[in-house]
Amino acid sequence: MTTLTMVEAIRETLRAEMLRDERVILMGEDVGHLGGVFRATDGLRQQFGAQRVFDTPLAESVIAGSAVGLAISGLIPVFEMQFLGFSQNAFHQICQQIARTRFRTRGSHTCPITIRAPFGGNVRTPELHSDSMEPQYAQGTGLKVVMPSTAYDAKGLLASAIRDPDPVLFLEPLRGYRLVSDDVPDDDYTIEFGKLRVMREGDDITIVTWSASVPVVEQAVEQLVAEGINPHVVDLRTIVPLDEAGLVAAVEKTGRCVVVHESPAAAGFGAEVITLLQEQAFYSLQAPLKRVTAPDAPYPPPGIEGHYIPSSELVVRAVRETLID
Amino acid sequence: MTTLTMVEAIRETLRAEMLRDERVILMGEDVGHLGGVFRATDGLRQQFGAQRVFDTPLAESVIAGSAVGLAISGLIPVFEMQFLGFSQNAFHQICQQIARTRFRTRGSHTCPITIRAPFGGNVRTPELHSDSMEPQYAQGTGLKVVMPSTAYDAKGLLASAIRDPDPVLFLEPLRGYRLVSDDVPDDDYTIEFGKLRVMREGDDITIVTWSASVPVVEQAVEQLVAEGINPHVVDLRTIVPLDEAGLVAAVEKTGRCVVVHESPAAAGFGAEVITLLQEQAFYSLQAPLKRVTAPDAPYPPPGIEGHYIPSSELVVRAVRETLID
Amino acid sequence: MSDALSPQFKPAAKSVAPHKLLGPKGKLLGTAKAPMTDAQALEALRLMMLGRAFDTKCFSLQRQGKIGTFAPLHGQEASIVGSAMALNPESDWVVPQYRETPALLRQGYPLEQIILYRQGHPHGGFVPDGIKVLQFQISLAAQIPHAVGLAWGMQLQQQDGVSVAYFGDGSSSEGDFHESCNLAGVLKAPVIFLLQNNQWAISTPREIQSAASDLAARAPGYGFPGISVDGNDLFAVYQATAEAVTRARAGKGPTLIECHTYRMWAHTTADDPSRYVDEKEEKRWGTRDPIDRVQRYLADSGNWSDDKAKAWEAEIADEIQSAFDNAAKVPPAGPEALYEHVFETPTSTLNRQRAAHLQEQ
Amino acid sequence: MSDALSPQFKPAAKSVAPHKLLGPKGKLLGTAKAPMTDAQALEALRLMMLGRAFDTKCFSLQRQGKIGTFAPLHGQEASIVGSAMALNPESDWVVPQYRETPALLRQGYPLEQIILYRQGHPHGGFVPDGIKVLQFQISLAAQIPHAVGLAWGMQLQQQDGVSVAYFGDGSSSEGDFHESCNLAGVLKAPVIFLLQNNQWAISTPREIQSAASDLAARAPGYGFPGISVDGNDLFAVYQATAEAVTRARAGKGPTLIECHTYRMWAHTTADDPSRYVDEKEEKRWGTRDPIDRVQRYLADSGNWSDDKAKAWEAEIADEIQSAFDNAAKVPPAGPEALYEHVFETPTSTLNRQRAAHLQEQ
Ligand SMILES: Cc1ncc(C[n+]2csc(CCOP(=O)(O)OP(=O)(O)O)c2C)c(N)n1
Ligand SMILES: Cc1ncc(C[n+]2csc(CCOP(=O)(O)OP(=O)(O)O)c2C)c(N)n1
Ligand SMILES: [Mg+2]
Ligand SMILES: [Mg+2]
Repeated sequence: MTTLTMVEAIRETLRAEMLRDERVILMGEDVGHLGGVFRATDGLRQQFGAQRVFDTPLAESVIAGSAVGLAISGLIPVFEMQFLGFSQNAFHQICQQIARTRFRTRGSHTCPITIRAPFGGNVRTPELHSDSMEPQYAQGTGLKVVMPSTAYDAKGLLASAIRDPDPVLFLEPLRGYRLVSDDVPDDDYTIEFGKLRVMREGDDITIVTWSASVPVVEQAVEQLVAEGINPHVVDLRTIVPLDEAGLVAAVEKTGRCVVVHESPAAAGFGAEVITLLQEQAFYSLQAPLKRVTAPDAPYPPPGIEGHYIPSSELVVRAVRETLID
Repeated sequence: MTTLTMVEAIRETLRAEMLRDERVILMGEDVGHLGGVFRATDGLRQQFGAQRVFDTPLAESVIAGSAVGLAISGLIPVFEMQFLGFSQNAFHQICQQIARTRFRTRGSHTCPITIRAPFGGNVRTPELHSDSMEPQYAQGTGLKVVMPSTAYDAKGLLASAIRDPDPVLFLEPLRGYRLVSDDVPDDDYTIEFGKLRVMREGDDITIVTWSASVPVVEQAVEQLVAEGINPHVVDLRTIVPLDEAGLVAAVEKTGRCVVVHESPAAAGFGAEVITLLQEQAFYSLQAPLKRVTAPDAPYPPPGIEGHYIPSSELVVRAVRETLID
Repeated sequence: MSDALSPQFKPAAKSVAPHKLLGPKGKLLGTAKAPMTDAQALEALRLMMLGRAFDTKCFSLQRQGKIGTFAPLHGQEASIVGSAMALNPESDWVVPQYRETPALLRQGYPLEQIILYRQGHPHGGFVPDGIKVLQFQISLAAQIPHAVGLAWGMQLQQQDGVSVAYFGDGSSSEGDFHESCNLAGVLKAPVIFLLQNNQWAISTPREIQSAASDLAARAPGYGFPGISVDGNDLFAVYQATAEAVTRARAGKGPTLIECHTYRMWAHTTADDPSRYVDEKEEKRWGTRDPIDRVQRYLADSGNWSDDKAKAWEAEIADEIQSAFDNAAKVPPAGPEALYEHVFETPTSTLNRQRAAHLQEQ
Repeated sequence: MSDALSPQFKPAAKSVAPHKLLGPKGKLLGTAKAPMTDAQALEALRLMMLGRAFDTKCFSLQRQGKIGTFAPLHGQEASIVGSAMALNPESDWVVPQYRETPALLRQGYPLEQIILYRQGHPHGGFVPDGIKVLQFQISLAAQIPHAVGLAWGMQLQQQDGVSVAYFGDGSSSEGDFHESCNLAGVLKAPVIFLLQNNQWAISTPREIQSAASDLAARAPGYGFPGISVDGNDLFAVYQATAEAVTRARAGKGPTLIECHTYRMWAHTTADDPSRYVDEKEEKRWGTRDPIDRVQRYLADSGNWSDDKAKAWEAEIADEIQSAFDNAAKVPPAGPEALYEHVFETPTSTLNRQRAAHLQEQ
C-alpha cells in the first residue's frame, strides 16, 4: 500500500500494464521524451523505448485513426489526447470508427483501445482545456466512458480499461491529478466497470456524482452533516456502462436525489441518470430529482470559471431545496 | 398557398432568402452544379451564379471553418453537410468555433451561419448517413438546433434560421424530403424558435416528439384513437431553444407522457425533456415518463434498420403501459 | 527594394505525363517490357472482368429494388486490380474505400459477403479470420489513418507486410489524408497511398477539387515519393505498386500513387451523372478501356480469343450466381442483431433495452 | 520486367537555404537591398521590443500568480513583426495563433485587451469595432480555415484586403491546415499562410513533426508557391510577405511562407524546456537574435544608439504600465457574464438557469 496522487497512480498503472503485456503501446503528443505535459507518462519512454512510447505529430485524427489499424494488427494502443477538448478534432475517428468497428464487422475486427484524456476546470487553463464533454462521448455508442475520482479507482479502472476488449475513453480530472491522493495497493487489481462506489451511507437524501465533482460533493457533505443532514453519496465511476441497479437502490433508499456534474445541463449525463431513476424508481420518489451542473453556456475564461463549475454551496442549496420539496 | 414537399419548401426558402438578402451565400459538396444530392439547391446556382452557390472541395472541416471567416467578413453563409453523419469531421469547427465565437469575443464577432444537414433513417442508405446526432449538437453550447417535421415549418424555421444572428443547425429529415408534403403559404413568414407545435389536443396522455419521429407518432395516434385513447401530441420543432413552458403545460394537462425520438436513449434529448418535466411538473405526474428511442447501439445496416427506429407499435405499447402505470 | 525573392517551391504550370506501359490498343509502348507474365495478366483480367460483371449485375438488381445503393467500379478495373496484384495476400492488407471489390476478392474475401453487404445484411460486415482486408469505408478518407496504423503495427511487430489505402481524388481533400501521409512519412511506415483519381467526386470535377496540377505532387511535402500513372493501364499500375511495395518492405517508407482513371458509370446507383458529366469527355475515356486493352494484349500472344471470352463470361456469371445463392442461404437478421457486437459483452443497459424491445423475459 | 518507373515527384534530400537579406551582424548580405525605409525599420523595431518587453513582464507576473498561462514570443519577433508590417491595417486581417501580440498591436488592437485576456477576464476576448484581427486561437490550426473564409469573403465582396493566418510547425500537421490550403488554392483566395517554424511543438522537435525537408514544400500540392525565409531576419520576412500580399491583391492567390525561427523561451509558462531542449542548439540560435540585428543595422545609419535604446526601453515600460493600469480599471466580471453573449438574446433555459444561479427573481 502506497499513498499516490492520481497522476502517479495512472503512471504506475501504465507501467504495470506495459510490463504485463508487451502488446500495450502508448502514443500521443509529447508523451514520450517529455513524459506528457502532466508527466503522466514520465520515465516510460526511458523504460520501454521510443517504439512503445511514441511521440506523434500534432494531429489528433490520425492519432485516433491509426490506433484502429494498430489494434487490428494485434497491438493494444493507449493513446493520449493532450486535453479532452482537442479530442473533438478526432470526433469522427473516435465515435464513428473506433467505437463502431466491432459492430460494423460483426466482431471480426475489434478495437481494444484506451483513450486517455485530462479534462475539467478550476485550474486556470486557457480555453478548451477544461470542458467536460462526457455526454457527447456517452452518445458515441460502442464506446465505454470511465471517470475515476480517486487514485485507487484510477489504478483499478485504468487496468480494466487497458485489458478491456472494447474501446474505453478514460477521463482524468485535471484538478485531481496532484490534489487527489489516497492509498493504493501495490499489487495488481482491477475494478469492474458498471459498479458505482458508495462514498457514504446515509438516509436523508441521495447525491449522485462522478469524477471532478466528487471533491465538490465531499465538501458539501461536510456542511450538510454539520447541519444535521445525513446524505447517501455515490460516485458512478463509469457512465458507460452505467450501474442502473446500484443507482436505483441508492435512490430508493432515500426517495430524494441530487445529481452533480461539471458539464452543462442540456442532454448531459445527469439527465440520463434522472430519466432512468424516474423510469425505474418513480413510486419511491418524494421530491423532484434535481441537478447541479454548469449552465448551458461555453466554458468561460479563468476569471469566472469558479462561478461556472458547480460549487459546494450550490450543492448544499439544492439538497436543502429537495428536502423541503 | 401551394402544396410543397419538404425538400421543395427548403429550396424555395433558400431562393427567397437569397433574393431578400444578397449577403446570403450557399456552399457545400455538390450543392452547385448538381443542385445537391437531394436537389435541395436545384436551380439556385443558375439563378444566383457560382459565386453565391459554391461547390466546395470535399472537406467538411474547412467548409465549416471558412464559414466563420465569411461571416466575420460580412456575409451570411448557409452551408450544407451532405449528411449529418459527416458533420462529425467538422465537429470541432462547429462546436468549438462556430458555436463559441460570440461568447469568446464578447459579442464582437458573430456567426450568423446556418448549417443544413439531412439525416434520419428508414431510407436504406449506407452506414453513417442515417444517424440522429441532435443531442451531441444540443450540447454544443452556443448552437441552436432546429428540427422541422412539415414543409410549412421547414419554410418558416429555415427563414428564421438564416435571419438569426446566431448559428443554427437545421436538420432535415431525409425520409420526409419527398414523403412529407403540406400547404405552404407563398408569402414570406417566419416561425419563432422555441415554440412547440400542438399537433393534436387530447387529455389522456401527452406524446412529445420531433422531426423524423412525427410521422411515426401520427401513425401511432391513429391506432390509439381507434382504441379510444385521446392523446395530446406536441412537436418540439426546435430543441435549442426549448419551449420549456409549452412542454410543462402540455404534460400538466394529462399527467402522463411518452417521448419519442430516433436517436439512441443515453443522454439523448428525450432524457433532457423528461428531466425538465420531472423538475418542473413533478407534482402533476401520475406515471413514470417514458421514452421510445433507438437502443444504445450504432445505427445498423438497412436490413435491420426498421427494428432500430422507434415504430408506431412501440409507441402504442409505451402509451398503453403508461396509462396502466 | 531588393530583387524579388523567388519562392523555392513553385506550383507546376501543368500536369506531368502519367507513366504508361500498355497502349490503348494493347501494344507495349516504346521500349516498355511487360511487368507481369501472361499467367498473371490472365489472373488480373479475370478479376477485372468479374468485378465489372458483378457490378453490372448489381446495378440491375438495384434498379429492381433487390439490393441497396452502391458505387460501381466501371472504368477503374485496372487501377484496382493492377495494384492488388502487387500484393501478397498472406502478409499485406487491402484497405478499401468502396469501389474495390476485386481487390478484396484477390485477398480471399468471399464475394457472397459483398452481396450480403449490398443487401444491407449485418453479416455483410463480417471479415473471415485471416483475410487481410478492412471493411468498405463510408466516411471518406477515414480509412487512410487505419491503413497507416496497420503498417505501423506490422513494422512494430517486425512483420514484413505492407498496407494499401485506396481513396479517391475527392477524399484527398480531407484532413485525414494529410494527417495520415504526414505520420506515415515520419514513421517510414510500409503503406501505399493509392489515389484513384477518377476525375469526379460525385458531381465535383477534379479541377475544382484542387488547384494542384497533380495530386501526386503532394508527396514531397511528406518526405516520400509520389508517382503519376495511367490508371487504365494494368501494367503501369501494377509496376508502380510493385515498386512501392518493394520500397516499403525494404523499410524505405510510403509512396503516393496517383492513378489517372475515369468513373465511367454513375457515382452510385442513386446518382444521375447526365446532370453534370461531359459526354465528349466520357466518350474519350471510353476509348481507353482498361479491360479491352489487356484482352488485346493477350490476344497478340494467343492467350485470348472470342471463344475464351465467351467461356469466361459464362464461368463468371456462374461464379456470381453461386455467390448469390450462398448469400441467399444466410437467414435474414432479426432485431436481436441490433444488440450484438456493440460490445463483446452487452452492458446491463443494452440487455434491459433488448428485453423490453423484444418482449423477452 | 520494365525499367523502374521513376516517381515524378521526389522528396528533396535536404532543406533549401532560406532567403536572407540581413545578416546576424546587421549587415545586408551580398547585393541585398533593404526592403523598408529606416523609418519603417524603426516602427518594426519598436513593435519587436515592445512585444519582448511585454512578454518578459508577463512571464514574471505569471510566476507571481498574477496572470495565467501564456505563450511568450521570444525569438520570433522578426517573423511576427516582419509579416505584420507588410499589411495595411485598414484592409487586411491578422488571424493569430497565440504568440502574435505585436502583429495585433500593429493592427490597432489595444494592449490592455491582451492583458485582460491573460488575466482570464472575459472582456479580454473583445475585439473593438473596426480592428481587423481575430482573437487568439487555442485549438491549433482551427484559425486557418477562418483566415481562408475572411479572404474568400473579401474576394466575394470585391474588397482588396488580404488575410494572414499565423500558425506553427506543429499546427501544420493538423488536417485543418491541409483543407484550408487546398480550398484557398481552388479559390485563389487572398490569404497568406504564415508558418512560424520555431523548431518545436512543445517538446516535439521539427524533425519528428514531419519527414518533409521543408514545410514550404507543401505549397505546390495546393497549386500555389511556397517560400522559405530566415524568420529571424526582419527584412526577409517583410519582403516575402509584401510580395505575397501583392500577389494576393492582384488576384493571384495564396502563398505559404515558412519562417525559420526558434522558440527561445519555454513553450508556455507551464512548460519546462530543460527537459528536452538541446542547450547548444539554443545557444546557436541565440546568436541570431532578430532584434539585435535590426538595432545594429540601424546603428550603422546613425538611427540607433545606446541612448536611444535606454530611452525606448523606458518609454516601452511606461506604455506597458499604462496598459496594465487601464486593464486594472475594468471591473472584475461576475457570474452574470456566464450568461451573456452565449446568444444575442438568451434562451428561456439560460434565463431560468441564471435566475436560479444568481437567486434572482
Ligand atoms: C466524410 C464524407 N463526406 C461526404 C461524403 C458523401 N460522399 C460520398 S462519395 C462522395 C464523393 C467521393 O469522391 P472520391 O473520393 O473522389 O471517390 P469516388 O466516389 O470518385 O470514387 C461524397 C461527397 C462521405 N461519404 N463522407
Ligand atoms: C488541436 C490542439 N491540439 C493540441 C493542443 C495542445 N498544444 C498546445 S500548443 C501545442 C504545440 C504547438 O506547436 P506549434 O504549432 O509548432 O506552435 P508553437 O507553440 O511552437 O508556436 C500543443 C500540442 C492544442 N492547443 N490544440
Ligand atoms: Mg473520385
Ligand atoms: Mg512550433
